[in-house]
Amino acid sequence: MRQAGETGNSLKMVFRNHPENERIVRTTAAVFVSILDPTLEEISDFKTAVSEAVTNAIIHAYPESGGDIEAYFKRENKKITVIITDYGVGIKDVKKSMQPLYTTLHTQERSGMGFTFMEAFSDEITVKSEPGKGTTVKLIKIMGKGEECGEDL
Amino acid sequence: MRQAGETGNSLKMVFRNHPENERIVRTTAAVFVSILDPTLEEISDFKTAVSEAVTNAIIHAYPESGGDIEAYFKRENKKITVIITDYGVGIKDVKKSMQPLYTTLHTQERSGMGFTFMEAFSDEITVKSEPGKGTTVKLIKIMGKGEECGEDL
Amino acid sequence: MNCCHVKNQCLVIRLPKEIDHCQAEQIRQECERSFMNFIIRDIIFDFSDTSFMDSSGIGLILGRVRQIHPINGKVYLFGGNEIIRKMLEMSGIQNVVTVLDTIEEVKEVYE
Amino acid sequence: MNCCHVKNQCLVIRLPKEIDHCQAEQIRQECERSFMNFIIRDIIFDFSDTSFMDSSGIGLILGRVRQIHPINGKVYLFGGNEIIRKMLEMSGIQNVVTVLDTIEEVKEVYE
Ligand SMILES: Nc1ncnc2c1ncn2[C@@H]1O[C@H](COP(=O)(O)OP(=O)(O)O)[C@@H](O)[C@H]1O
Ligand SMILES: Nc1ncnc2c1ncn2[C@@H]1O[C@H](COP(=O)(O)OP(=O)(O)O)[C@@H](O)[C@H]1O
Repeated sequence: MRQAGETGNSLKMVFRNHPENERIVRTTAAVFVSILDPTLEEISDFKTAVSEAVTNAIIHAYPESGGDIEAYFKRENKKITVIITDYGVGIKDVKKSMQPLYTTLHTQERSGMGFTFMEAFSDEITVKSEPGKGTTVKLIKIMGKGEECGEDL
Repeated sequence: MRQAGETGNSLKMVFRNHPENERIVRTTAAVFVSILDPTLEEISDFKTAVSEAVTNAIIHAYPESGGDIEAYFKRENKKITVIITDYGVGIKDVKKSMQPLYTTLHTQERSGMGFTFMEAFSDEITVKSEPGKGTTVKLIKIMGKGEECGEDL
Repeated sequence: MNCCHVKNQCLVIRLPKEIDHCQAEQIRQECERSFMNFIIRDIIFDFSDTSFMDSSGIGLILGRVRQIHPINGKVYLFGGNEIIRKMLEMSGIQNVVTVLDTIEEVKEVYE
Repeated sequence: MNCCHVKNQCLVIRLPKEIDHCQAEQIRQECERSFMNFIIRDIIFDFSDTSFMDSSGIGLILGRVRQIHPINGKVYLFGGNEIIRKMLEMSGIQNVVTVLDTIEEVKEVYE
């Protein structure tokens, strides 16, 4: 434990598809990045993107049963990588599913904006999915961009 | 995901022995039990017990190197089980190590009160350790005891 | 939770600190109870206390818009931080609801 | 962090919201800097802002007690919620430090 985790850290979580885990995982995500002293806006954007990915795995991946979901967080300097993996039903047409307002879950009040918000509130998103095998969503978020580039983000 | 996690939930975390993870894991622990609406005192006791177990794994288990630590949380109604596992140096004499003020780490300012506080602030503690193999600390905490029994805890 | 109250046929929903899918579902059920027990024409979503929301909140609002559309009711939004405003905008909700900017405007709706 | 200041040879440590091993180590280093730059006789630990502490906080206090024991200095504690008090008691620290109950008592120490 000699080297403090200043330049990097990583964390993995495994949890069931219970709605209460939405809050647990996004709160952990927020604490995971807190060492970077992010702005309120950065935290808020990051929590939202993570929440969308986790919620999708919880509500879409295992429609009829219980199932495990993995969340992996990695920090390299100011770059945060989040990978949410499920082993559920998968997505047939990823491109279509990522369109705004597109949803397949009409029994619940889904907006179809999940993927759109993930895209808007992170810097990079990659979705890999295979029907019957599961889905992996990878989000990248660079913290402290405003400071470094003098931009107003 | 049909059944909400009202009566039970579980969560596993895997993390490196970085000091910054102390805060991440105990915060996650606190959020994990928040669905039970614990009193401030219960949360506080629980966080302290978890913090001691996690800190020990971070500072004692891998004195010279990096290493992985696992935290497992389970909730069955109001009973919370926490298992912290490392695969580090282990403890030769567990009984001795659990005595108040006993510490082997004299280079850092350890108080030797870690195990004592784990005992005081949880309802049950089991420590299993094998030198060279690692250590497992299991903590059990029953939330909402005050309410149920009408006791003032 | 207890975030719904009805005043002059207007359902005022004081949203909680965090709105995710889990919370949204509970609020929806509470709304259903209000709809059963009262005559409701308009709805105000009050985001004054809300610091976190994800797309589940958008689903909740759209659901209510659809619910009162047939009776010519109106949906109003009040409060909400920057990221919430951004989400509302991105989802096009702003075209089907009316945003209230001041407490006075809110009071006008149900008084 | 910046939690140490020295007044009339008294080191006042305003402890942060959370004290774990990671934080305690930073505070210890800050104390060391104060000891290098000032003549210090007494120490006050002010827990007014602290809502979480684990045994690392006890180690931090014991470390300072040992440090100023040779020069006949005194360690004082002020504030701290119930669980912190309980920890101090359990570790026997109360026998080697003086607990201050009011701000007036605190001021008497360094004035
Ligand atoms: N992890 C997943 N497993 C299976 N299907 C998914 C998953 N994530 C998303 N989907 C599919 O993609 C669609 C669009 O997702 P999204 O944009 O988040 O909107 P919403 O969650 O509101 O339906 C979902 O309705 C669902 O069919
Ligand atoms: N996970 C662990 N791996 C190896 N040794 C441990 C572990 N946890 C505790 N120990 C040993 O037990 C001793 C007492 O632990 P504790 O009561 O928590 O006090 P402290 O952490 O202040 O030393 C430690 O000094 C260490 O030698």
